[in-house]
Amino acid sequence: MTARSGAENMAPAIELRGISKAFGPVQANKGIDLLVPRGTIHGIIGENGAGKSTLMSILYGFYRPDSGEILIGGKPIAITDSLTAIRAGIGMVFQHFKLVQNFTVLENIILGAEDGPMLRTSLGRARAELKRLAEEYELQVDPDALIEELSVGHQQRVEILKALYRQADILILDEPTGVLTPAEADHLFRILRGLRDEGKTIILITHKLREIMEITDNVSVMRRGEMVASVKTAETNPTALAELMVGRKVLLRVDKAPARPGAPVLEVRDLRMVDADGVERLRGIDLSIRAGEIVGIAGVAGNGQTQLLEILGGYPEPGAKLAGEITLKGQPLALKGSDARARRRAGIGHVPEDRQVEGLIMDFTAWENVAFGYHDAPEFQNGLMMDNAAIRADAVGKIERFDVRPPNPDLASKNFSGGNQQKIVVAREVERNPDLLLIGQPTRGVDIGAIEFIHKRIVALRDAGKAVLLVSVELDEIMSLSDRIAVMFDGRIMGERLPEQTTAGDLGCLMAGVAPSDQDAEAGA
Amino acid sequence: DPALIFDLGGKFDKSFNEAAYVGAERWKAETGGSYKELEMQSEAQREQALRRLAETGANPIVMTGFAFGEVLGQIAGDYPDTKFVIIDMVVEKPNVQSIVFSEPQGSYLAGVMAAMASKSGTVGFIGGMDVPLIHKFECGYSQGVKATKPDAKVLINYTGTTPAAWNDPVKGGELLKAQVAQGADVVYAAAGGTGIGVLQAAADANILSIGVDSNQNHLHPGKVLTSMVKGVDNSVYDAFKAGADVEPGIKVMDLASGGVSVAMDDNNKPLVTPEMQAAVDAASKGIIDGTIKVHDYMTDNTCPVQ
Amino acid sequence: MDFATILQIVDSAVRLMTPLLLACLAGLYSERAGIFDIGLEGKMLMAAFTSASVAYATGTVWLGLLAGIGGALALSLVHGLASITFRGNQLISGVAINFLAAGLTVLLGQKIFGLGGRTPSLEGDARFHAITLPFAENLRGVPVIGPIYAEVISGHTVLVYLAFALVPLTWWVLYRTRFGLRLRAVGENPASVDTAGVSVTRMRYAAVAICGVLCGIAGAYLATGISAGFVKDMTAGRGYIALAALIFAKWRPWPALFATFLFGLMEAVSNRFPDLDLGFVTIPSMFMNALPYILTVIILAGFVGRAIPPRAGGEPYVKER
Amino acid sequence: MERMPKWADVILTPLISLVLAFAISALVILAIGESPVEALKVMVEGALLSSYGWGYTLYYATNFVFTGLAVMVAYHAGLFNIGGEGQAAIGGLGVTLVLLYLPWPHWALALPAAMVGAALFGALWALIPAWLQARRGSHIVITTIMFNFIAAALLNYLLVNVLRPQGSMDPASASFPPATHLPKLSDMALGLGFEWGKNTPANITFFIAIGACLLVWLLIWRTRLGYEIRALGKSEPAAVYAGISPTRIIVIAMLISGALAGLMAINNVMGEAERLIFNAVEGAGFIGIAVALMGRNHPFGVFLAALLFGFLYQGGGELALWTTIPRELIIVIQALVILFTGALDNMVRMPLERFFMAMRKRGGA
Ligand SMILES: Nc1ncnc2c1ncn2[C@@H]1O[C@H](COP(=O)(O)OP(=O)(O)OP(=O)(O)O)[C@@H](O)[C@H]1O
Ligand SMILES: Nc1ncnc2c1ncn2[C@@H]1O[C@H](COP(=O)(O)OP(=O)(O)OP(=O)(O)O)[C@@H](O)[C@H]1O
Ligand SMILES: [Mg+2]
Ligand SMILES: [Mg+2]
Repeated sequence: MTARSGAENMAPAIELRGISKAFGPVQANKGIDLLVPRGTIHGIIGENGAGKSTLMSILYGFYRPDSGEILIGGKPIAITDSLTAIRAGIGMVFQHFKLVQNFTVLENIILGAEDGPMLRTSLGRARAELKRLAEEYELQVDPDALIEELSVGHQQRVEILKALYRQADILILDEPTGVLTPAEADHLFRILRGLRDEGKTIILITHKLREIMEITDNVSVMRRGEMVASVKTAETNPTALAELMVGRKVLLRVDKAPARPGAPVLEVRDLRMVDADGVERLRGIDLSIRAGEIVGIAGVAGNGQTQLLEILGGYPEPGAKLAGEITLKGQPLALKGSDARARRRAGIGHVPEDRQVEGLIMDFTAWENVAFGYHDAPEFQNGLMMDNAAIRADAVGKIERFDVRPPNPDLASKNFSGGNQQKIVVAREVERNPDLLLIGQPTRGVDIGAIEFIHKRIVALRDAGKAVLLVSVELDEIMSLSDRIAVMFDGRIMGERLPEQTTAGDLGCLMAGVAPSDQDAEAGA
Repeated sequence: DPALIFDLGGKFDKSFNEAAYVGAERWKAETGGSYKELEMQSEAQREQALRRLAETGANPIVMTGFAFGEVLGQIAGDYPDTKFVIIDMVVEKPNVQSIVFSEPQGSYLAGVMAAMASKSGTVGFIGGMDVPLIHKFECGYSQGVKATKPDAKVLINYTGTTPAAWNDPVKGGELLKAQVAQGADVVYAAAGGTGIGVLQAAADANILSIGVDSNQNHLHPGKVLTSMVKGVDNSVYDAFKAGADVEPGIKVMDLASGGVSVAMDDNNKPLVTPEMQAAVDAASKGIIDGTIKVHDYMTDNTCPVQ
Repeated sequence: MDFATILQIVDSAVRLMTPLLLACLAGLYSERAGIFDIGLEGKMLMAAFTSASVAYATGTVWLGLLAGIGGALALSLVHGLASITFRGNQLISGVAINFLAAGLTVLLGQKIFGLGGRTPSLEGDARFHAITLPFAENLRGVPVIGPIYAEVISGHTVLVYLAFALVPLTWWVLYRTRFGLRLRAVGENPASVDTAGVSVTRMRYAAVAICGVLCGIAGAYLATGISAGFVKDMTAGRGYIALAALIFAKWRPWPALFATFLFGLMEAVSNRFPDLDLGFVTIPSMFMNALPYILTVIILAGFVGRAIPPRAGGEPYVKER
Repeated sequence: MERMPKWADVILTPLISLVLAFAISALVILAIGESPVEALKVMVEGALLSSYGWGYTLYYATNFVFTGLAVMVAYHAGLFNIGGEGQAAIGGLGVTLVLLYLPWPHWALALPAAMVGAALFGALWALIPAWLQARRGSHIVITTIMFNFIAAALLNYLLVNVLRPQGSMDPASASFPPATHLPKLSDMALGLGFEWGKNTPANITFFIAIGACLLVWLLIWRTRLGYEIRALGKSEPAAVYAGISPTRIIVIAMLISGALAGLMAINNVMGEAERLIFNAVEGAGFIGIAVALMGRNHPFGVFLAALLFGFLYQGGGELALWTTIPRELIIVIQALVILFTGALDNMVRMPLERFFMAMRKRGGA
C-alpha cells in the first residue's frame, strides 16, 4: 500500500452502488454494489454469463447502466461513454481485444488519444512514450508490427500499453490470462504488482482460482447477475470460492485412474508443413497415440499446434505443402487436399480450438449444430431429405446428458454462454465415440463448473479405450489430464514427459525452446 | 375520343414520341377536342393498354413504335369497330392504318447537306442502340454523303447495347468528340436523349450537327445544320382529325408526301448556301421521280455504301 | 495508331473517368468507414438533377455545384439514417436510394420544367467550361511533352482537376491525419474506436457525408461539366462501374485512380473504334461497347485476385443485441 | 428469450413500415399536385379489385418470385448475386432456342423442355462469376454486374443479327409456334367454367413459381445441400472444419441461383411475349434483390414480397395509364417501400420492442 494521506485519498478508488443492466429480457446485472480500495488488486470471479464483463463494461462506459451510481475517488460521476471513463483515469483490457488487426501497434496506441489533427506529431510522441513504458514495465513490443502478426500475448501487451499511454489509474483486465502461457501470465502478474505498488488500482476477472489466490488483495464473487460475496483474499480459500461461485461443491482436481494404453491408434511420422506464405510451420513431427491414453500437447500458442490439429482433422490451410506419413489404426491417411469429412468417417472426432469461429455456426440453432460435420451421417438422412426430427431428438439427448443450459435446442448458438457453447461441441464430438479425439483448448474461457464436467467426459472417453490428443495452453490442464505430455516449440516436439515425473518449470523451459539438459532428456526417453 | 399510346421511351423522348405528342396537342388546340394518352411502363402492358382503350370506346387509337406491331396484329381482330393507327410498322388488318416513314430518303438529304457543308470531307453519324431502325437512318445518310462526295468518309458510332443508350448525353458528347478528333465536322445524331449531348458537344466544338425526328434546329441556332424531320406530328394530327374514318391500309410517308424532310428555318438559314439548297432540291426531285434510288437497309439488312 | 490518336483517346479517357473517379473516392470514404454503398448511382443522379436545375435557374454554375452537393448529401443522410442510426441493411438502403433518385428526379423535373424530366440546356455561366492551362498553346510545339500537356493535361473543366487533386488529398487524409486513422479504424473494428473514446456514429456519419459531397461533385460534373443539362437516367450505370473500380482498387486511393482510368480508357477506345477490324474478323459494335465489362472480368480474374473489403463493412455496429 | 412476439416481428413491423412508406408517398403525390386518395383508389382498383387486375399482378409477381428466389439462394451461401437481370435475359435465350429450333406438338411437352433450356442458360450465365469467385476470389458483385452488361450486348447482337426474322424492324426473335403457347390462368378458369382475368398474361408459370418456392424451401431447410449452403454462408472457416468444400458450394449455389433467375423466362418470354424481345427482363432482376431482402430470405416472405411488388407494378401501371400522374411516381413508391420495409425497419421495430418489453414487465410485475 502506498502511504498517501488526506481524506480524498482515503476514498475508495471505485465505488459502485446498485448497478443494474438488462439486455432485452436478460438481466445481466442486478443492483450490484462494489467497493475497490485504492492501490489494491481486486479479483472478480463468477460463472460464464454471471455478468462480470457487463459490469466492467459499464464502468468503462461501453454500456450504460439502467440504474445505479458510480463513484470514482469518492466523487459521483456519470460515465456516459468510454471517453468519460478514460478521462476519469480508467483503462480496460477487454476479454476480446479491441484492436484494429491491420493497424500497427503504434497506430492502435494513439487511436483516440492523438495529439492533434495530424498524425505525425502523435506518432512521434507515442513512439518515445512507448519506449519509456516498455522499459519501465518490461512490456516490449515492436511499435511498427501489425497487430495481426503478433501473438495473443503481445496483443495483450498492446492493450495494456494502450491503457497506460492514456495514464490510466484504474486498470480493468477481463480474463487476461485465458490466452497466456504460464510464463506470460507470471510476467503479467509481476507487472500488475508493480502497478499496484505505484498506487494504481487493478480489477482482475478470471476463472482461475489459483490466480485469485496468488495475486489479488480482495475478491468478489458474482452469480446470475448478482454480487454474492466480497471478501479479503487472505481470509478465503479456493474451495470456498468455487462453492460460492457455482452454488454447489466442485471438485477442483481431475480424478482419474491410471491409463491402460492399448494398441497404437495414431502414428505420425516426420510430418512437415509449409504454409501458403512459404513459412515452415511443422518441421518433422513424430507422434504416437495409443488406445486408452490421453496425450497432451503443451506449448505456447502459435508453435504449430493449430496446424497439427487442422492437418489431422483433414483441413490443412489452402495452399499448404505437406510431407510425412500419418496412419490411423494402421491405415495410411492421404495428405493431399482437404477432406475433413473422410476423417470423421474414419473415426476422428475434433473439438476445434476456436468454438465460435470453427466449431459452431453461431446463427444455427443448437440442434442444428449438434449435427454439424456429421450432417451427412446415414441416421440423419431420410431419403433425399435430412431427417430433422432425428437430428433434433439426438440433440435433445445430448443437451440433457451434457447439462447444456438453457436446455433449449431451438435457441441460436450465439445465445449460449461460452461454456455452454463448448459443451455443445464436446457433446457432439465425444458422443460419436471416435477412435481418436482431437481436442484443442477444451476449457478456454469456461467456468470451473463446466471445466469439471468437460474433463470428466474426456477421461471417460479414454477409459472407454479411445485415444485422445489434447492441445492446451493451460499447463494445469495438460498436467492433470494427460497420461503423456509432448511439448511443441517452433513446429517441433521438443520433448516428451510423463506428468508425474515433471514440473511446470521443466515444461516451461521446453515450451520456451530451451533444450532439455542431458539428464532430462534421458528421463523423457 | 381518339387516343394516343406512347412507347417505352416516353412522351418526352425528344424524338418521335414527342413529335406524336406535339401533333396531338395541335389537334387539341385547333379543335378543342380531348384525347386520351397513355405511356407504356412495361412490355406486358401493350396488350392491356390497347384492349382497355378499345373497350372504353376510344377511336382511333394511335400508337407509336414498331414494338406494338406484334400485339396489334393479335388483338385488332377482336375490335373490328375500332380503328388503329400504328406508326413505324406495317400491320395488315382491315381496321389498321400502318404509317411508315421513309427515313432513308430524309436521311439521304441530310447526308447531301452534310457532305456539302463538310470542309474536311469527313462526316459522322451517331446512333442510339444498335437496332435495325437506326441503321435505316445511317444507311440513307451514308448514301447521301457518298452520292455528293464519293471520297467522303462517314464515321459511325452506336451508343450502347442497353436502353440506357437512349439517355446518355455524356457518352453522346464523348462520341462526338471522338469523331471530331478523327476529322468529322458535320455529325448526324439519331439517338434520342443521347442526341441532346451530341448536339451540345458539336456546338461546343464549333462544328455542325444534324438533328433528328423533330426540328431541333432551334436547340443551338447557327450550329445545327438541319434536322431530319419525320412528320409524326402531322400523321397523328391527321389521324385524330379523320377520327373514326381513318383509312385502313399502309400509308407511306416519304419525301413525296412530305412525310420526311430536312428542316429549313431561320435558325439554320445562314448555314444553308444556295448551292446546298439547290442540291437538296435536286436530290428530292430525283428521289421523288425515281431517278435516285435510296436503298432501304431493312429490305436486305445491308447497306450499299461502306 | 499514331501519337495524336493516342493522345486524343487518353484525353477522352480523362473526361470519362472523372465522374467514375469522384464516385469511386466517394465510395472509398464510405466503405472505408464500414458503410457499404451501392447507392452511388442514385446520389450522382440526384446531384446531376439538382445541380442542373439550380444552375439553370440561377445562371450560376457554382450555385449549381452547391445544389448538386446538397442533393447528394440529402440522400446520403437517408443512407446514414438507415445504416447507422437504425442499423438497417446497407444493401437494401442503397438499392432504395437508386430507385428513389431515378423516380424523384424525373417527377420533380417534370413538375418544374415540364420537359419530361429533362432540364433545359445550360448555357454560358450556367455550366463549367474547359480551361486552357497556361502556356498550353505555346508549348504545343515541344516534342512529346508539348502535345501531352496541351491535349491531355490542359483543356478540362475545373472539376476534372479537382477530381485528380482529390486522389493525393484522400491518400493524405486517410494515412496522415487523425481523421483518417479513425475512419479506417471504424471500418475495420468499430469497437476499437468506441472503446478508445471516439463516437462510431459520428465518424460514420462524417464518412457518409463526405461520400455525399463527392457524389454531388460527380453528378454536377455529369450535368454541368461534361454535358449541359440533365437528362433522365443520365448516370447510365456509372455508379455501378465506380463501385466495381473501388473493389478493383481494393479500397485504396491511388489504385482507384488507376482503376477508373482503365475504365475510362476502355470506354474511350471502344468509342474510337466502334467496329474493330482485326483483319480476319470484325468485332461488331455491340461487343466493342461491352469491351470495358469483358476486360474488367478478365483483369479481375487474371491479375487482381481476392479483394478483401474493410472487415466491419456492411455490418451495422451493434453493442447491445 | 425474444424481445417481442414473433407475430409482431414478422407481421406488425412490416405492416407499419408499409403504412409509413405509403404515407410518405402520399406526401410526394400531394407535392406534385395530385390527389393521393385518387391515386390509391386507382392502384387498388386496378391491381386488386378485379380479376383483370389480379391477372396482371400475378403475372408480375411470378417474375419477381423467380428473381427473388435466385437472390435468396445465393444470399444463403453468402453470395450477393446482382446478376439476376443478365441470367434471366440469357434464360430467355435458352427458352427461345428450345422453342424455335425444335418441333413441339404440344405445350405440355414444350414446357419442361423450355424450363430446362431456361434454367440451363441462366445457370451457365452464373457459372463464370461463380467459378471466378470460388477459385480466383474475384468479387462476385462486380463480375455479376459486368455479366449483366455483357448479356445485354450478347442479346442485342443475337436479336439484331441472328434471331431477327428478315425484314422485321423489331430486334426480336420470330414468334414461337402456337403449339408452344402456354395456357393462361384465364383459359384455365374458363376450363373450370368461370370467367377470370380475361386477356391477362398470368399463366401456368404462376403455379410453377409456387412450386419453386416450395422446392427452394425444401432445398434450403430440409436437404443436406441446403444445410451446407447455409453453413458456408454463415461461416466459411466452420464450413471447412465440417468438411464442406466452399468451392463446390459456391458453384452449386450460384448455378441454382442462375437457374432460378433463368426460369423467369418461362413467364415473360414463353408465357407472355411468346417471342424473345430485347430487354424482356425489364429490371425484374434488380427488383429480385429487394424482394429477397424484404422477404427476409425465406421463400414464403419472397412470395409475399413478390406479390407486393406485383401489386405496385400493376397498380402503378394503372396509375400511369389512366391518370396524369407520371409513371416515375411508381418508382418513387417502390423506392419508399424498399427503404421503409427493408432498410428502415428498425425505426419501427425498436419502439415496438420497447413497447412489448414494457408490456411484459407490467404483466410480469
Ligand atoms: N451485448 C449484449 N447484449 C445482450 N446480452 C448480453 C450482452 N452481453 C452480455 N449479455 C448477457 O448478459 C449476461 C452477462 O454476460 P457477461 O458477458 O457479462 O458475463 P460474464 O460474467 O462476463 O461471462 P464470462 O465468464 O463468460 O465472460 C449474459 O447472460 C448474456 O446473455
Ligand atoms: N453482444 C452480445 N449480444 C448478445 N449476447 C451476447 C453478446 N455478447 C455476449 N453475449 C452472451 O453473453 C454470454 C457470455 O458471453 P461471453 O462473450 O462472455 O462468452 P464467454 O463465455 O466469455 O466465451 P469466450 O470466453 O469464449 O468468449 C453468452 O450467452 C453470449 O451469447
Ligand atoms: Mg466475460
Ligand atoms: Mg468468457
